[in-house]
Amino acid sequence: MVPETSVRSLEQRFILKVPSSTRNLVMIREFVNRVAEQAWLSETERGQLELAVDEACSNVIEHAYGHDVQKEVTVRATFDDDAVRIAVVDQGAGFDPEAVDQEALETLIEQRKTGGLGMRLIRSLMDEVHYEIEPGRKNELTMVKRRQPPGVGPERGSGSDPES
Amino acid sequence: MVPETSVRSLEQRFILKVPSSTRNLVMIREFVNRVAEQAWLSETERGQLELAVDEACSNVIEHAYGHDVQKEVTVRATFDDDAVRIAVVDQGAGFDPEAVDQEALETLIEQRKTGGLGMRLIRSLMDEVHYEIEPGRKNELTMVKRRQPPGVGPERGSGSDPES
Amino acid sequence: MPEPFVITRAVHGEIVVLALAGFLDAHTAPRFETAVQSEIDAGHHRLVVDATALSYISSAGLGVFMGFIEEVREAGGDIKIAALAPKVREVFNLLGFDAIFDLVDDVPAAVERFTATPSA
Amino acid sequence: MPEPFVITRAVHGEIVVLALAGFLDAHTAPRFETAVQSEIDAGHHRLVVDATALSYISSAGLGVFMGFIEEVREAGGDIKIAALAPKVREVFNLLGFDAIFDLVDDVPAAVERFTATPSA
Ligand SMILES: Nc1ncnc2c1ncn2[C@@H]1O[C@H](COP(=O)(O)OP(=O)(O)O)[C@@H](O)[C@H]1O
Ligand SMILES: Nc1ncnc2c1ncn2[C@@H]1O[C@H](COP(=O)(O)OP(=O)(O)O)[C@@H](O)[C@H]1O
Repeated sequence: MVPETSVRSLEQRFILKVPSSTRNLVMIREFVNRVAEQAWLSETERGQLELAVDEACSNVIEHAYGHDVQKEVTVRATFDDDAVRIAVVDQGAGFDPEAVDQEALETLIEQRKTGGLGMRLIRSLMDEVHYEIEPGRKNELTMVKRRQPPGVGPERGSGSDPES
Repeated sequence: MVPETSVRSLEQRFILKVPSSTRNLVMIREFVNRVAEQAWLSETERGQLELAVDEACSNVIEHAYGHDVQKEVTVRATFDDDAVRIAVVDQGAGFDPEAVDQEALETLIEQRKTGGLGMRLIRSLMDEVHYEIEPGRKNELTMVKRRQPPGVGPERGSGSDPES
Repeated sequence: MPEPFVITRAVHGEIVVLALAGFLDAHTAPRFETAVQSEIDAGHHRLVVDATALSYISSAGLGVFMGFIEEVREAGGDIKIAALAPKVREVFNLLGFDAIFDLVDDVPAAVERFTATPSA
Repeated sequence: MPEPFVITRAVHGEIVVLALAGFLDAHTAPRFETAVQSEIDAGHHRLVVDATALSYISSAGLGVFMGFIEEVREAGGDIKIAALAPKVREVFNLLGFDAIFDLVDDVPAAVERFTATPSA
């Protein structure tokens, strides 16, 4: 099958809103996979997008909403010829992404930490990551996966330039 | 596994918005299945809900939007202890559901029709069906699947009281 | 992850068997319609649809059966539908298709029915 | 339709093998954490995680490995991870887990490593 140019030239938008519960991560991952499929991402890229969005949503469910199922997690995906962009939105207290410690894995292990890996994973998996923090109103994490230019090959390497 | 009463007593809400294309029916069906799963519907009931929502969305894509992918189909699902309610919303020209012919299957076949089955299928599959038509602003088809009272048995019959 | 819709064609003498796999919905029904139309255009009116691997059908798929059945029957043929999964068969039944279409257990049974009734 | 998360426990002499199947994410990681904690509480420090049927892992799952590895190693044991699918192993590698954890090809290889190094 070949991309339909007439469809791909437009921006397409998909939105999913679910109650803030880890129970809904399966649904979120399926949603991301389906969007990524339509955007003609490779299987590797689909997996990267799926994991990055899972991490972002897990953070919202845990940190922004403290597992309060009456709160809502929003995932907004758009794609066009150039990129797939996924925004994960919460209305929690917000946080300072710059101030989050990025300890070495060895340090986390010594301290017997069980967390602190999500944000570095998101940064390793995606081509661009932006935060827009407006505490209580709207905290938005936007993740961009640039599309491989046509004809460069069937697959791009897994995680272009991992950071951690 | 057993329903978690503390979670089930609240109303939970899920929203999916996708571009108006039949390509997105797969994503819509997965979404409905996942919601139905969380609402503890039986496999038969999940299949009924999936098909009814597919039919409603196919109608929006074809009749309300004439396959214009720049338009958006909204599926809103809620459930609580009593029922799963799914609304399919479009902003098309609307129509008069009462005025839609419900010809006998034999007549449709004689006339070599390829359509005209969707709305009767929705009515057969669901426990309640409501239309709210406000042409150009918001046409909303709400479909209700009542939950089987606990302890009545693992499965209710397929399609309680089919109409056609 | 996507369950595609695939049509596979096989010929048993005068009978054409179209095996369907995956989802037959408003997105994929046009491909099925084209496939049936091609058979009719080529003069094949004895059709068997092998639904063994068909996991889903919506009214758009049923509409294809509805739209062609008169034409093939008038030409002395039929569309026999074999091996519907219970979930899919339920949809046929719900709309009364079981009273009008010849729904059979498997492809050999469908072929058998055709040879039992010679074509016009 | 849902791919569940299932933990199956087996004992090979002094070694406990926990086989994981399905999705290990923020929803299911607490169950895995409880399972590992129970082993440690019972004095089992030679653990093999059989990841053959593990189809997905997120950082919540990795966090369980991270949180217990020091404790089992201090007690003279280890958590060896066997048979990671390539997609899942990629996540371990991306975070540098391959430098710290003993990732082995299969369960027999993991058991072998333990018996080559007698416990404290
Ligand atoms: N959406 C969010 N709202 C509030 N705080 C957040 C959010 N996302 C991340 N954080 C903060 O950033 C920290 C680091 O996140 P992460 O790297 O994913 O590790 P973990 O979630 O395991 O702690 C979290 O512990 C939390 O304090
Ligand atoms: N959302 C909608 N917007 C406008 N018209 C609609 C809508 N849904 C249904 N209709 C009208 O109702 C008719 C019957 O629909 P249906 O029973 O599903 O059969 P079909 O879609 O195959 O024609 C359609 O042909 C159309 O005229």
